[in-house]
Amino acid sequence: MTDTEKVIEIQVLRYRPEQETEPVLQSFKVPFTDDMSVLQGLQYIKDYLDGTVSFRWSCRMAICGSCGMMIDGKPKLSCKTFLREYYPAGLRIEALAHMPIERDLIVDAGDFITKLESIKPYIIPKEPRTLEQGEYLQTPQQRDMYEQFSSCINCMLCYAACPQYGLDKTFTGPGVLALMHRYNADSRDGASAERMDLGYAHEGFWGCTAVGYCSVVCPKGVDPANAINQNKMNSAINYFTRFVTPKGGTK
Amino acid sequence: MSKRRPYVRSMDGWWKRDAYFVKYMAREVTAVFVAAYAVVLLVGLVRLAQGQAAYEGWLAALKSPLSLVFHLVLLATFVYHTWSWFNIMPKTMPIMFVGGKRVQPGMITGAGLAAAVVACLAVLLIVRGVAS
Amino acid sequence: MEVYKADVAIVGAGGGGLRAAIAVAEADPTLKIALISKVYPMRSHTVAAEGGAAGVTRPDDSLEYHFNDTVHGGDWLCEQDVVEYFVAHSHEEMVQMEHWGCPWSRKDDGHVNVRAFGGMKIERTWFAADKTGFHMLHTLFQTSIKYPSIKRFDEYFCSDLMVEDGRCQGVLAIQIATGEFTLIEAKAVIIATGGAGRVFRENTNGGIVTGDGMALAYRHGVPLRDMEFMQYHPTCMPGTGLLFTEACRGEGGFLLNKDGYRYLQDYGLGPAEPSPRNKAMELGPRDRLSQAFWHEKRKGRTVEGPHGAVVNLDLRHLGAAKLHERLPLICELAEEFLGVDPAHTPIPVLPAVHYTMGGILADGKTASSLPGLYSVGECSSVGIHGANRLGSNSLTELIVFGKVAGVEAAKFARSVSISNPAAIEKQAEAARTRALDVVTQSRGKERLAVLRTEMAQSMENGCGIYRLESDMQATCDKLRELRERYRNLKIDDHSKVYNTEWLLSIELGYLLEVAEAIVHSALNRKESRGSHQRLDGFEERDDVNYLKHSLAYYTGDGPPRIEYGDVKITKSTPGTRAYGAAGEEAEAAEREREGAGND
Amino acid sequence: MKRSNEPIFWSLFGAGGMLAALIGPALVLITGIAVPLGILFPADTMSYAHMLAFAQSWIGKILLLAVIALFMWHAAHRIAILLHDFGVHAVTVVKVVCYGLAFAGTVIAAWTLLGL
Repeated sequence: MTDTEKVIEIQVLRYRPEQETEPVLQSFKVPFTDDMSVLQGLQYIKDYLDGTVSFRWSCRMAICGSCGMMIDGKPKLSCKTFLREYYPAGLRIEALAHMPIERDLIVDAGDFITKLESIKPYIIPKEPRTLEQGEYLQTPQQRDMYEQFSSCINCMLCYAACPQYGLDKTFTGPGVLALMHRYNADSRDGASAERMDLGYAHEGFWGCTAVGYCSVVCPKGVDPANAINQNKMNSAINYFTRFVTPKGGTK
Repeated sequence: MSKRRPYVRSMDGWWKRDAYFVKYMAREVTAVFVAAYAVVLLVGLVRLAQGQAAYEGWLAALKSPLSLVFHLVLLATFVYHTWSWFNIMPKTMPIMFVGGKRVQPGMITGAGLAAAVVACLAVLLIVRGVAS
Repeated sequence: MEVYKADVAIVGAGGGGLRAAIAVAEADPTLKIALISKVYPMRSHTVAAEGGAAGVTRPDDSLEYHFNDTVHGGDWLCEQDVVEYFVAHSHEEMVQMEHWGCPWSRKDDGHVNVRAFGGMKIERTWFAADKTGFHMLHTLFQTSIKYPSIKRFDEYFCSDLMVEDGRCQGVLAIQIATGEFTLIEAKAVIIATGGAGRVFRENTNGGIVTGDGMALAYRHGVPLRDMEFMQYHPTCMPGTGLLFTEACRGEGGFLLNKDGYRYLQDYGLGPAEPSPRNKAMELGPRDRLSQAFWHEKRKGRTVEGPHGAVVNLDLRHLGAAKLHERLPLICELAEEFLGVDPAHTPIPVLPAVHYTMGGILADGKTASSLPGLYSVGECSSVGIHGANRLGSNSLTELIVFGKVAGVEAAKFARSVSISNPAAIEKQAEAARTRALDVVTQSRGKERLAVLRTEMAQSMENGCGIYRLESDMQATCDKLRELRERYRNLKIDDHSKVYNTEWLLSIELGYLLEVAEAIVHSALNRKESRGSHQRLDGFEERDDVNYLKHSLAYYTGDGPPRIEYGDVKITKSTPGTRAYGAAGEEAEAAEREREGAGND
Repeated sequence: MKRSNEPIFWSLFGAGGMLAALIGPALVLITGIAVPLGILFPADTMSYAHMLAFAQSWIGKILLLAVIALFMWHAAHRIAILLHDFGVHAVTVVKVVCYGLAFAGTVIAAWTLLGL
């Protein structure tokens, strides 16, 4: 360690179910350089200070979605948050809010995955096509209708930002509803009526109260609040017109 | 035997945890003031139906300092309601294209706020016009 | 111990594993598929692939061109029959991805757009902005949810293969959340665990890319083929090694030295023209570009940055609008990690380890030498990349051979039954003890991170862009020493729930063995070919002695045994690999020669 | 999944919110500040005669009912959510009380206006 190297205090919320009954803060002093991410700070701790500190990470470039955590109370990807922003005050790192802590900075993602699986997140084609017929035609503008919502990396920061999910776990939540909208808005897909069965329920779009923080914390510029709230209008129209339209909407 | 014991954190006082949540709750609380104003108007309407004396009692009450202060607070919360309403509006609209270009959220908010200013001015001018 | 009976077990749920799982499910919906991954599928490293996936698309392109580009690019160390199959099936698999919803970038008329890529004669790289791997992975993962026969074991860490009666009959996995073991019996096993880039210090790979599947197959006697060929990607972020996609150059980016000079023209890649020409300058193959960097550095013509020598990737002339449409992730990375806006400032870059060309020996149908064991993707050596992979061939490899692996494994699974469940369970018990021993026997004082760091540094020293016998020998010795010291680890964590330190220790075991296979294969190959370049008297390609695949065999505690296998040549005899103007001349000459032959 | 009947309340909430956002500040300024203070507007702007005439006209009836009722429905919906946000989980009770009050206000306003 050279004299010029700066040292920052990182407080980590520890929870080891085999040792602790509830989470406790543990403080570490970490030498750092200005280009070091919070993730690199945690790696330093694990490598050289305490090998028991546990967290998920992989790509280091904000695309795999593993390393979301609460950094000074804000949901962030630790790989693209930099230690220098917290110097000299230091920082506090906790597991993502609103989800059960499995261990240290690792949350139980099971609920998110179950919800993702529940919305039929795949193309159910409007008009089936064989491989020999080649690709579906889709103009750049048609692609723009859903592309943004397909950029979700499933990092769950939006769930940690959504108090409605925190208060009521039956709410499908921002990320998954944005993905539902992604498929509904895809010109190749023809199954929005099926998916909307969930969308029209309280567990769907109506569980949202337009807090909007999900869209603020999204590291990929997805706008889940928009995906959800623009569907409230559709749902309302469908609600009132379902008896007069020929198909009657969905149930 | 699994040693898993997922720890669920409390949601108590969640709205104090983040400035964003404080702002959200402030927006939601404006509803209390909207309700209060609706009640003031409803009382005025009922008094109007009860006759001139009753109605003028209501008018006089409006002139009390307490009522004036209360309405100043109401005005502030209504302005905040207007501001926050159009701020969240881009989230509630489908993605729109004008001339092949995506309409940006800031434009929707800006248009909404401009519409509110125009509508308020129109109301003020019409009321003034009709009254004089 | 919990036992799950599957028909096909797939280890790894990235692009290759997911595509294979879907293929099994479509081939026979009655087959039970166990899809095992140490991370949730969408965290797999396929997610980080940026530029695109190759498939012949344009009317002026042909399968023959794609074949030639691939084989020449691989310096003729490719299995040419497999390459033929690959190029012939690329396009339909890309269309399949489109039908499944992959948001490919489009032309105004609604057709899929293609972009230029290094070493490719015609534009044939399908792309979804610069997040192609991300979109392909999520499309495959979400599509896989459609199939009820796919049972996922998310966050299950594979600790061994079960081999009984001379064939692979399952895997042993640790449920990371509980630290408990599950034996997954399977009639066929597909390994799809990705590469081993983390054996090197500066690399583009995610933390999970630790050669797990390679080491598992290797320990059971399956050779690792062509492991000396590690790809250095020429444009990576200093310090972290993160990738700036080749598409930066495909879209027209320049590489400049400290004088602002497009130095690639000095290395047989010119002439320098203002807009990108296929197979020239910045669109040359990755091995050549990384080697040119090395020479520039030696000549003192690179820029000195805080993390050593760099050159500049100049995208300014593309303009902000195009950059944000075609390369949004690159803009994001440059801005957030380096504070550089590529529309106004060139990005400092250097070569870093990117891709493991070699892998588990597999035939053209992805079968290994161990019956019942298949492999696909970066962990596999099905034989299409040879000594140097062309950018955008690997994403396509995942889906073309993922499907093949699924179909073949399904076929095999239907033809056999589990032979001796009791013996397999006994074997699993033994494997469980071995895995637990990593922690319980760790009474030494060696720190995991120290061993890992020493390994990575030693690999960089010995198996860099250019290689010397003395350095390689030093790395061999170092790895032997590290394998010794690995027995004396000090593990802090003795708990069960999410004990990531335990898993990191097992991974280090995998890394060390794969690293040994790499450096010994390199030391034994006394020639220069593709990404394996020597400076100690073996500077030339030697087709007489080394137009051969190297095969590294596991020998337990000792160093690997290196053998050689033949290369399948069908229609392209080894010639000169030339790019730029020289490449065009060579092509013209070849056409003439063939024309003469036909007369 | 059970379809939510939220669209009914959400539509009323939205209409009231939009109305309040567009003209709410102007209304509060007129009825609560300017007229009581006798500034900006003629002294008799809200005189009994004026207001009675206004409330007896059809357009006046509609406008008054719209403002009072929609503001109430808007507020009722938000207050119901607010209570939920503060951790009051008796969802049905909260809804019955909030929407019940808005409904009562609407009926009183309508009844009064019809009687004028």
